Amino acid sequence: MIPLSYYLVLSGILFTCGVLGFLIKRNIITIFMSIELMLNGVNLSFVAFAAQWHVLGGQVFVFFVMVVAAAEAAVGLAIIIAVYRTRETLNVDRIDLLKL
Amino acid sequence: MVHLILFSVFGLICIAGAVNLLVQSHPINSALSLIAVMASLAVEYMLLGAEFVAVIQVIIYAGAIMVLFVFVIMLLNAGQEERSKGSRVALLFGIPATVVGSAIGAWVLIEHSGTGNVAIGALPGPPNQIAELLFHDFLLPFEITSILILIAIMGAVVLAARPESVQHTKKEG
Amino acid sequence: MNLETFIIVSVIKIVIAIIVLLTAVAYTVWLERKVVGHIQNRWGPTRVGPFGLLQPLADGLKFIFKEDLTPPHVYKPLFIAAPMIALIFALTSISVIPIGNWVTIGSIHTPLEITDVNVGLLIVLGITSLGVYGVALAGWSSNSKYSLLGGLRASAQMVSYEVSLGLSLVGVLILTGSFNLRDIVLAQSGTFWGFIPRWNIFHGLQFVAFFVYLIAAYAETNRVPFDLPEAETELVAGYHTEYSAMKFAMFFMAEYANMITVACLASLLFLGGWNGWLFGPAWLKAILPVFWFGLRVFFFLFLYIWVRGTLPRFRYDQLMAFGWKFLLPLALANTVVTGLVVALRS
Amino acid sequence: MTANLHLWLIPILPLIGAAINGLLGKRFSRQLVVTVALLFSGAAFAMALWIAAQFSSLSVPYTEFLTPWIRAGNFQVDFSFYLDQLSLIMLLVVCGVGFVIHVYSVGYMWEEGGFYRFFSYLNLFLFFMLTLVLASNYLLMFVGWEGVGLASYLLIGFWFTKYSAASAGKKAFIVNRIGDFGFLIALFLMIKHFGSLDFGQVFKSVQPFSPETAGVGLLTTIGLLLLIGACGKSAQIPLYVWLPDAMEGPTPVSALIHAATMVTAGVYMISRSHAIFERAPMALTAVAIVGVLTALFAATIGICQTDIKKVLAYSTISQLGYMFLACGVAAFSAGIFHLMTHAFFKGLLFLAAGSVIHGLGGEQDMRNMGGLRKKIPWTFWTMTAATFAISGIPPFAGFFSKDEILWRAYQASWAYWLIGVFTAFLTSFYMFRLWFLTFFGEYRGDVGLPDEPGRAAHTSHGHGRHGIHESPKVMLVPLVILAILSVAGGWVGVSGSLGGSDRFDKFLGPVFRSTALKVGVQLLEPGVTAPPEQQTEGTEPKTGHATELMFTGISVASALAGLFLAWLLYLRRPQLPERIAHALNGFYEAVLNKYYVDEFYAALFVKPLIAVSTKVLWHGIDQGIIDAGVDSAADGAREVSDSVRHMQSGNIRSYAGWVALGAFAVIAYMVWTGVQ
Repeated sequence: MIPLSYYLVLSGILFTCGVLGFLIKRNIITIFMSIELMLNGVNLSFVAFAAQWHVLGGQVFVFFVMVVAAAEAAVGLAIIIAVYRTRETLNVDRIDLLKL
Repeated sequence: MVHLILFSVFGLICIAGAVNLLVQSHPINSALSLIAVMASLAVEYMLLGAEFVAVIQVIIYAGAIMVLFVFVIMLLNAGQEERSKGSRVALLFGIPATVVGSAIGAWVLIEHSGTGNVAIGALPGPPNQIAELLFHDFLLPFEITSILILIAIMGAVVLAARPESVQHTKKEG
Repeated sequence: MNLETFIIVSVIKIVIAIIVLLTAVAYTVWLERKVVGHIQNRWGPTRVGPFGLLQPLADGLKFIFKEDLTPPHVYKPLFIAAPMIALIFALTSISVIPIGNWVTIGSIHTPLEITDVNVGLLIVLGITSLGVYGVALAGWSSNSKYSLLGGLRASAQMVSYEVSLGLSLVGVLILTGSFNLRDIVLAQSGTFWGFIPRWNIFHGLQFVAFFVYLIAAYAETNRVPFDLPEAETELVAGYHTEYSAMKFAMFFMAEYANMITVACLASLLFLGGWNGWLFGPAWLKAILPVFWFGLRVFFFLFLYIWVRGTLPRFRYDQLMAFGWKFLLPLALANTVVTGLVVALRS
Repeated sequence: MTANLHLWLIPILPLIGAAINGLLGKRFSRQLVVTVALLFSGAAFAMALWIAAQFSSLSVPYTEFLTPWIRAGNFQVDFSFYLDQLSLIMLLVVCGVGFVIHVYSVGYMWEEGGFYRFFSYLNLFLFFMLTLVLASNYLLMFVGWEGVGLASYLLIGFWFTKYSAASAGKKAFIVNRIGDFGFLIALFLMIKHFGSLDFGQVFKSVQPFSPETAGVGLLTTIGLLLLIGACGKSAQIPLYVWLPDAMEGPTPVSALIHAATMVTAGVYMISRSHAIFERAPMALTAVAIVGVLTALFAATIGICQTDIKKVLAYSTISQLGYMFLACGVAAFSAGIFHLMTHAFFKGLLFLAAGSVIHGLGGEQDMRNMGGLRKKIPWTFWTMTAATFAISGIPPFAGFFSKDEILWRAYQASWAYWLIGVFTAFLTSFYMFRLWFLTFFGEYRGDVGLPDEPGRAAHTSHGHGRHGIHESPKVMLVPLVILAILSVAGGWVGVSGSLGGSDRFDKFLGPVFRSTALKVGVQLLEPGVTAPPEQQTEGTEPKTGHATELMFTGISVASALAGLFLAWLLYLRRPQLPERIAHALNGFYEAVLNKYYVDEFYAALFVKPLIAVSTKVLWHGIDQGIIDAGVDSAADGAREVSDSVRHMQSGNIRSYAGWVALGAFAVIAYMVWTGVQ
């Protein structure tokens, strides 16, 4: 028996790490990964709350998050590839023009 | 007791992985540490009893999404990320802010999130019940997400497909 | 059963499992060399021990004593980690595979597997899906064209065929309504109309699923005719071009371990697991199921080798087209039809 | 209850015709267009006749509820039609004359461009006019009211390539708006105070009111406003100015809309709402005064006009003045009677004039006519009938109605009667002037001259090429029909004094008696008091037949005097008029220029209006406020974005930083509130 808040804190930390990664990383792919990290943190809190209140809905929601994450990954990575083809770089600081 | 031990062990692995993701300058390392995070998260789910979610987490996140990431990293042969002027600022302001923010958040959570305790396997999420939810209560969202996936697939194909001209040059070259 | 005994028992089981598995791996290699030899009208290993039975041992020694060289310009940490990852996941996946019913030794009542999980099947799938990383990272980290191409091919191929693999199992899952491998096996005990064993392969359309599963499994394990990641003629040795000595051995073992896992899974899911003819005294009754199970696994391994000795290799685009345009639709169709039948019957 | 009459069909039929011609007519052959137009208008006429045939067996007033239109709280307006003696007569007049004129226009417009357009508009007009007549509430009536305005606008401006025609159309439309404004206010007042616009309910709620002799009360206000509306539509002072210009339209239009039917809508409306007027003596007086003044005024102008259609236009105005006078002295049935007869002979006059113009290839100036008696005999004879009718010479139709009106007017006040008689004299004078100038003497015009711009409309005619000719049958038949009507049309209402029995009056009796006063009204002129029933329609005045006959004699005499004077001036001594004109020079000038009313209006209303809208609305409000506001908004936006746009560096991480900052702020706030 451990307090729910531990799980929440863990998920919070993961989420913050994700945010931080988004802020300080310069490689698009890494930034993208930090987004996934945030999602994971959120998922954890979902499951934890589901466990506390005995509502399976929380777990179901995790599936939806995963599905969305998968879709996002597919499209996002495709975009990254396309960007890399035109820009020859993955550094977001270099990719600040909509049009070359 | 066991619960606390397992929780803290894998929780620490999680945090370590997350931090590693930040400090590593090479995307592939970040990817691997993220995989570690996900795997240990799966264990945390197991602890909460959500075994199905845990396995799906491993299969989808670790087994599919991250494979995509690694694959792309390999494809683009992404190297070390180089410093640039913006980064210093982000480091200077971002890290303290987030640390403080998370600290406050943690404190608030611990102090004010009531006295909810969860035991090992608090809520077993057997697949059939989850299926029940997915295909009855959440049917519409389910279908919508399926359409979303379809669109995502097409979008990915369109985006990643090489432009015609490039292909021609390829053929000639 | 209290925590300590549980831990002890688990450790014992793990040790046993690993030993058994590694031996099996070693002798699968031996078997392969023998069989392929005979298929190609030669003798295979004969020198070391009777019928070259000690050959695997010799090989092992050779690998150990070989110089373990890491080429320059490789990305070291991953170069070292990759084979371990591959082997670890290959070995882990065996942990939820039951080889027999529950047994009671003294006061300990335990299943004949490392742990009995409700979602065992999914766990196996998940871990095998993680196996990709070993290959991919190896290919990428060893910083060489052949390896990179091999790695890319391997990961692409594995990701693609995982889908068909997973979908091919859905039919079985629908029929038995459980992810628990033990339940699945138990559901296959008995017979249809008294003489056909009640195996899933004979159950409705599942022979289609079996066919799909088999092919997808071959692709998953990078075996002929899908062994493009290590296609000698084009990529030297694919992702483990740069590897030597024990690291190479790890990949090798990982591959065969995967073969065995897949074979176990196939026999559990489609050929009725350890169900079989029980006779004789109690101890024999206790042993027989394991024997029947081993027999099925052996059959599958033999099939692997046989195929390898017979078939040529696919071209890469053919491989992809086959996977996405033929296997996947087939698996989907099987899923839909089975689901419909079950739904209509209930 | 009586059988369903399907009244709604009567308006709808012409609408269908209009729709067919308007939408598809472009592709139709002229014959087909004609067939459609005549078919539908004729069908409406047929239905009207059918209804008239079984009218006696009906329980009137007969209302036909079609479908609810507006429901707001307990205020409700329906699409429902209303039939009683009054609307029956209007129905017959409109359909009959309308149909006849349809036939006539076939011949008249045959060579014109936009043939289908013309007939589509004509049918449209019929639709609206019938709606107006059959409406069972003021709002539906107003729909018809506006609709006929629209139709008249379209038809006046039928030759829209001609500037004068287009502007005349606009003028008519705008002037009508002024009247409609009054009408609308009246409707609002009714809604406010009676909570309904349905005739029946309004009159019922009017019942308890006692006549507002002292001061201007609600009913008086409503009455006056309605009067304004009527003035607009029926071209009464001060809003008559549009009618003469309206003569720019094709002649059949002038006949149908601006003589026979539409312009009488005002009269119809006033007599429809007689219940209100009866209780608002001042409003009635106003009506009477407007009417009588208009009559005199227009008549005087009519004398000096040289354009044949203009003469007729002014005579129309003055005749309408007569009708208003009748309404004003509460002799509604007399007004309606005159309305009917007037529809016949004025329609005929216009058609005949049209026939003349047609024959002369677009010539409209009487000074270029003359001696056409022999050349176009049919036209001549029908015109003669009409002229005698309008001049009020017995036994033609006009005589009876006008005599009735004058008699009633006298009972109200001798002043009305005096002006009325003088106007009658003027009327007969200018009518015979027209008659003599057109048909007698020798021909003064030169046929074959290239048409002048003024008649550009008829250039397509090409009649100027070959000489004066009688119009085709299709035009003559309507002339004859109307001639017969304008000869005999008056006999339905021979007044008792002439040995008749006021059938018309009695027929209309129920309508006007139904809501009549229980108590007698003080007479409009102080001093003279009359027994109650004298005001109510249908009862014979106490003053004996002898006096009435005497007055009749006087009016006839005045008419004959007019005839004689006209003969003297324009046939016997054609040079005399010039001398007279010289004699009273200024006055003549004034009259010739219609008393400069148009110029006066232009100076008083139009120019200031234009000036104000230019200075205030355009330069002031539109440019100064609206445009300025928009511009300054744009400038402000530019200013702000200039300062803010540096945030948009395109650097994703800076964006992310801002987002994170905002999220952090929000979370901090929520946490803080949560902790409190």
